[in-house]
Amino acid sequence: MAHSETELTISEAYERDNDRALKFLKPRFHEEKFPMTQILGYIGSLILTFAAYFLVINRVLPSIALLAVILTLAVMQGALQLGVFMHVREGRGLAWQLIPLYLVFLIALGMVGMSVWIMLFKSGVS
Amino acid sequence: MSFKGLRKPYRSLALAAVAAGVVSTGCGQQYVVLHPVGPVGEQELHLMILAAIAMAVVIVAVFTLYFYAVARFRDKPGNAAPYRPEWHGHKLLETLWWIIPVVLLTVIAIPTVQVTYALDRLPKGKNPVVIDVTSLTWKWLFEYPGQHIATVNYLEIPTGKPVLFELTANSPMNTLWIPQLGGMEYTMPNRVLPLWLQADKPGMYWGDSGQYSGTGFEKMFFKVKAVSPKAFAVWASKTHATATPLTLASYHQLLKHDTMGQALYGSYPKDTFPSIASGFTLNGQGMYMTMHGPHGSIKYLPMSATQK
Amino acid sequence: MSSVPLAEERDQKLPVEFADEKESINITGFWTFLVTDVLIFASLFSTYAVMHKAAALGPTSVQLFKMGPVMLETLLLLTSSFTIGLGVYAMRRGQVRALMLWMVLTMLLGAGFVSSEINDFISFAHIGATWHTSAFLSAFDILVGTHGAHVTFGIFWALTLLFQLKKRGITARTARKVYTFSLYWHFLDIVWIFIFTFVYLNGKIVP
Amino acid sequence: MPAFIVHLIHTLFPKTVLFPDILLIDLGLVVGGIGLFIFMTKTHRWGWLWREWLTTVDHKRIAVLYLIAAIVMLFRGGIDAEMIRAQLALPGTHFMPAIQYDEVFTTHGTIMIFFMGMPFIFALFNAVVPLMIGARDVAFPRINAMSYWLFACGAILFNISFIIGGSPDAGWTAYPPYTGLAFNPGPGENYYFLALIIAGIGTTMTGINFLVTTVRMRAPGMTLMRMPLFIWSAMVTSALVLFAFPPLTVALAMSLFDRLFGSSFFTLGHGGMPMMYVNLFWLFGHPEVYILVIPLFGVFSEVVATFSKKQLFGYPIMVASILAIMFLSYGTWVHHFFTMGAGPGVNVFFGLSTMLIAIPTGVKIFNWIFTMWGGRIQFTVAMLYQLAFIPTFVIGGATGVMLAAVPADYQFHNSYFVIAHFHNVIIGGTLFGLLSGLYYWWPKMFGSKLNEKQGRVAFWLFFIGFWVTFSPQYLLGLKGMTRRLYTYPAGLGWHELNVISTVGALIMGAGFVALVFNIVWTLVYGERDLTGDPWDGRTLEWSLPSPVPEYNFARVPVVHARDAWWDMKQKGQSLAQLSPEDVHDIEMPRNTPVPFLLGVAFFVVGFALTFKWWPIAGIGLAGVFAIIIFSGFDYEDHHHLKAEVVRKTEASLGRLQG
Ligand code: HEA
Ligand code: HEA
Ligand code: CUA
Ligand SMILES: [Cu+2]
Repeated sequence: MAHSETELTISEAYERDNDRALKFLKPRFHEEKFPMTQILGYIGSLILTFAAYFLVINRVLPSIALLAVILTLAVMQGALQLGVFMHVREGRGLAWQLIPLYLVFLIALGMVGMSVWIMLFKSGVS
Repeated sequence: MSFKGLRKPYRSLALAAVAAGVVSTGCGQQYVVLHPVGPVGEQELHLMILAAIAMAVVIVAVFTLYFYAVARFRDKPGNAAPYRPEWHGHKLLETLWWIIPVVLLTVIAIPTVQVTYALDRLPKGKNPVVIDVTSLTWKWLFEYPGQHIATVNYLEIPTGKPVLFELTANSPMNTLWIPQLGGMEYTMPNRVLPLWLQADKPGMYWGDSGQYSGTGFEKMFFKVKAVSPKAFAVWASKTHATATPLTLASYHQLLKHDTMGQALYGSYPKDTFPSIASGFTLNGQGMYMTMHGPHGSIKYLPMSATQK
Repeated sequence: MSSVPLAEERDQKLPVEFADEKESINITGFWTFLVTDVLIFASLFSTYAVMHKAAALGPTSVQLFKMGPVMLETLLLLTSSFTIGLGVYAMRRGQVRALMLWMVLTMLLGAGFVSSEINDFISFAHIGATWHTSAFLSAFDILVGTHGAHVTFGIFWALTLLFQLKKRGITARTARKVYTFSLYWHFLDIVWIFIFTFVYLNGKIVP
Repeated sequence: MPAFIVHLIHTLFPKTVLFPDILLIDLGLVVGGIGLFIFMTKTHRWGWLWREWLTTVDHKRIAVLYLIAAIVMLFRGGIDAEMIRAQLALPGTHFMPAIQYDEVFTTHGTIMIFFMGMPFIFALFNAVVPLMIGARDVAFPRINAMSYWLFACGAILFNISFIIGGSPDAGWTAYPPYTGLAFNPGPGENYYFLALIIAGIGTTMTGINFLVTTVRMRAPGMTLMRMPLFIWSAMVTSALVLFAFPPLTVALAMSLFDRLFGSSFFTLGHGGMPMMYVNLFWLFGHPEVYILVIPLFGVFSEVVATFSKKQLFGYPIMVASILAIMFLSYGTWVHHFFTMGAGPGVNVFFGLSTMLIAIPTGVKIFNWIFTMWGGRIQFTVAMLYQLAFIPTFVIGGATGVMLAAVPADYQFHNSYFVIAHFHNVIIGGTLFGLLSGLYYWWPKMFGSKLNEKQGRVAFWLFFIGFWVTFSPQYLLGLKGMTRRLYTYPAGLGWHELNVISTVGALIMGAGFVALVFNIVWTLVYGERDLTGDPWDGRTLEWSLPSPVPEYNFARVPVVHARDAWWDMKQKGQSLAQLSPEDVHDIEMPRNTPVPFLLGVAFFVVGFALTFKWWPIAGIGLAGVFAIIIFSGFDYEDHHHLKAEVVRKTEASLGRLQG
């Protein structure tokens, strides 16, 4: 079995897959004649970034709300990069990377949030 | 290999363990954790016993099933027990062993929550004796801000009164542990953590550090003498009057990496304990003050600061 | 062995980097590696979150951060993410030269980012703000520095890929390598966005 | 003598490595090393060693390498344990100096966890995971070899600290600020951090490798719910490794930077926060203890089904519980520092989440018991370890739940109660599981069964020794004995129990001797097993001849049921009868020196950084990068095994028709 340079059809790739139950891992491919998605993605990423910047510089909201808003913008930006540029839903057979990714985002969030919570020493005889 | 062969070591082991426990101690008083002399240790003990009983239930249940299965389903010629190689599930049973542990754990969990919160508060209406504890390599410095005295590796406390330890370290981390009074708490540099304990019976107890902190660590045992409040006041004022003061120079002597015996000091320099540290808020019953410092950090003024 | 695929999937082609089964396994492997890297950064973020007020006697975030260079760096990195995205697009259509061009552009933008960042660090050092100064600066330096080191590594990686592309053109194997590189690069972009938000912008919010 | 040589000798051989026992060991090493060298040269084995072992990428050989390392490390860690017990047997003894005691318990814990437990687990993974899923190798054979050599380099680095420069002495948890330069100026802690970082990188790569292997390389038809439980456990363990090691690496690196480069993460001054280290360490540490036990849950699931001659009971629930354990294990880490004053809210949250873990674990215990229920239990040694595991682990788990009751832990923390708890789960779960797996799969790895009679002797010594050693320690905990204590005063009532414990440790030591004897005896006199399926097994690895040929499966099997091989046997099918047309060329990974050299380069970096020899560290680092770049340009990493060769091999094993 040499490294074939030929392109496989998806159905052939599917033939090797045997976990039909995991429908949500089914890959999605997306082809275009012109890289419109990429360009829109780029513009979107710039907008998200500068929006966050101007919100902070002009201090439009109280601190906590502001932090929440810019973090939301950052999350949106991350999702955009993953979806547009990283083709996160693509794969051969099944897009297995999705499961570790969902998990790791959960764990990362828990890690940062809980660490802050733990290290606040929010207690005492109060 | 037979059932008896498997079970015997257990039986003899259990016997050996019990025998060892009885023979070795003479007086079980040496099981310090099981003989608390104050409310903190008592509450902790009650929880332990509760948990131990729940766990005993688990262990008995599992062992019964286990020994029965091992005894009955041996692969020996002529075993009449049913052989069902394809039996691979049973809805009811499987649900059962999700549910039973949940019930048992709830039984432990509820008092766990209650006691955890309860121990985080000083009992109402009782003025505690405050002791500022600094762990050093490898010794304990105890400062009594209310009595203006200090000791090394020796504690004297009044009975029937909560004692509030304010813990910090000028060394690697340690924990302050006086098993008969109750559980331990870490001492950490740059932090002040609270711990309250109480002795209800006068007597001689011992304390120790639970957290390894270097080669002299095993020398951090200290004696704890609980006496009546009156006797305590007498001891404090006598010490204040007669013992040599702890000077800054002698404090720096203490910072050396070394071990030492007990010592008493008639007074001590104020700056040897962080009067303000970020971290804990101990403002129950208005006895403790918190302030918000720069950068939103919490400044904590221990009671000693307000008393002066 | 497996059931019949859905009708609409049947005619689609797999892109070149997935064409070979073994190479596609490498891509799954690389995603898995990124997962560990996410947690490396999550640990660094946790540390920063906990320590960012521990400025001791050193400068605080409000005093230290200058938004000008940071915005420049952000712009450079976002653009480089775009260019490598176009590179992969070109690769999938089999255009080697375009791919190499986009990669060179990406590397240059990355180099611009790194040099601006090094410049920042030097200017901090000049006012005595090194990671010895305080826990806050230690946490800041290691977070931003780890990201910067990743970017630097990425630039050299891209360089080795250019040689391989030149020699071998786009094959299942080189395509897979370029694809994993692009994943890496976009991932660094995401991390930077969080540094930008959580460190720099947040450093301006919190008094 | 030039001054720098004097200085060098003082750095490399300070007083702490000049204790008589260490000098004796030095002597033994030198003599043994010279002997080995002469032997290898006389018998012309260097080439063989290089070609067959140092450059191999075959998962079955890497398994053997891991196994050897793990057993050697069990010996080293065990000797440490015996030294601990010798020192603690009586009050006020000075069997060894305090500094050496501190080093010994540190190396004992670290070695047992990182350099015995983990490699032993990876040995089992490498030995059987590809065989069980019907694959020809792991997903990334070359990375697999790299993982091994990085681990080996970390292990060697850690172990030479004993004879060069001085061992780490801050416990296996290495809490700052005690690890800081102010309290710990020697090279010991550098060794610790560097060795664990390097080995940790290797471990992380193993995690990636086995996750992708189990996800992507399964034989056709082996759906998720048809995977053997050992494969599930390998998958979940790999995921745990991926998610757990990054925080450790970060925590270690920051401590290292504090020591080497003057940063201020966990220092006394400059606003350092030692507790953040503790937080990160246990973020890793708690998942780690499940990394150490989940694979063995997998082993036990295979062993119990095989030797009860019965399907595993409640397979779907077993899977669900293993996943539940994985999730929950990320949310419990604070139970290792309830007494650090994070507040009642935090403590209660983590106390309850810890208790929750008992539920899925218990489900597994019951399912194992009910697998035996209605079966026919064969008391092989592998099964004996499984039978010993259940009660031992349940008691250890139960004491764990007692620790999780927060206020109770205020009293238990850092006492011998904790020591007893975790040896109870770690020996009852991990060590017994490893030995069970060793006896179970040994015929697959080496082609002959380990002698059962001798195995039984070793088993009983281990089992009885275990209880004699560790049950007194619960009582010691209740008597207030704290851990990591060099020596203790008489009069607290501790010493009788300590004597019993020490006797137990000697019994376990005898068990280890019996185990090694068993292995050596079998290697020399063992009877070759020709069936390939000595236990009448259920999973695919037993369909192959033992030892397994290089390419594993001449024809990749198609799976139709959960216990694939059992199913085939029931249907009268067999993989042993291949028709020649079924055999095609096979693509195999090519041997390569890259992983070995990478290990060497990392070793140079690690050793040089330990002593802050910057230029040498720089050279090592350059070597690392050079090797990585080189392997990027290397496209010749596989070769084709001709169908003819495969046919010949299969025919010689009597598995080819015609
Ligand atoms: C293989 C390793 C392993 C395993 C599996 C476990 C399993 C568990 N551990 Fe253990 N633990 C360690 C290794 C391990 N531990 C180590 C090494 C340390 C010390 C580290 C150090 O400080 O050096 C430690 C320390 C430790 C502590 C900290 C103590 C302290 O320092 O103060 C705690 C506290 O909660 C704890 C709890 C638990 C619990 C609740 C489980 C549970 O997962 C157990 C679950 C199992 C059961 C409960 C039994 C079976 C269940 C049933 C039969 C069902 C019915 C049960 C109930 C209803 C309860 N462990
Ligand atoms: C997988 C993990 C593992 C394993 C298998 C063991 C195995 C053993 N451990 Fe382990 N132990 C730990 C992990 C483990 N330990 C950890 C993590 C710590 C915490 C460290 C810290 O605090 O930082 C610890 C701490 C620890 C202590 C506490 C030290 C202290 O706090 O001061 C003690 C004390 O009794 C102890 C004893 C033993 C014994 C007797 C064994 C026995 O099972 C060993 C059995 C012996 C052998 C397997 C081989 C021996 C071979 C020979 C001796 C050759 C023959 C010679 C003769 C017969 C004399 N261990
Ligand atoms: Cu005597 Cu209790
Ligand atoms: Cu734990």
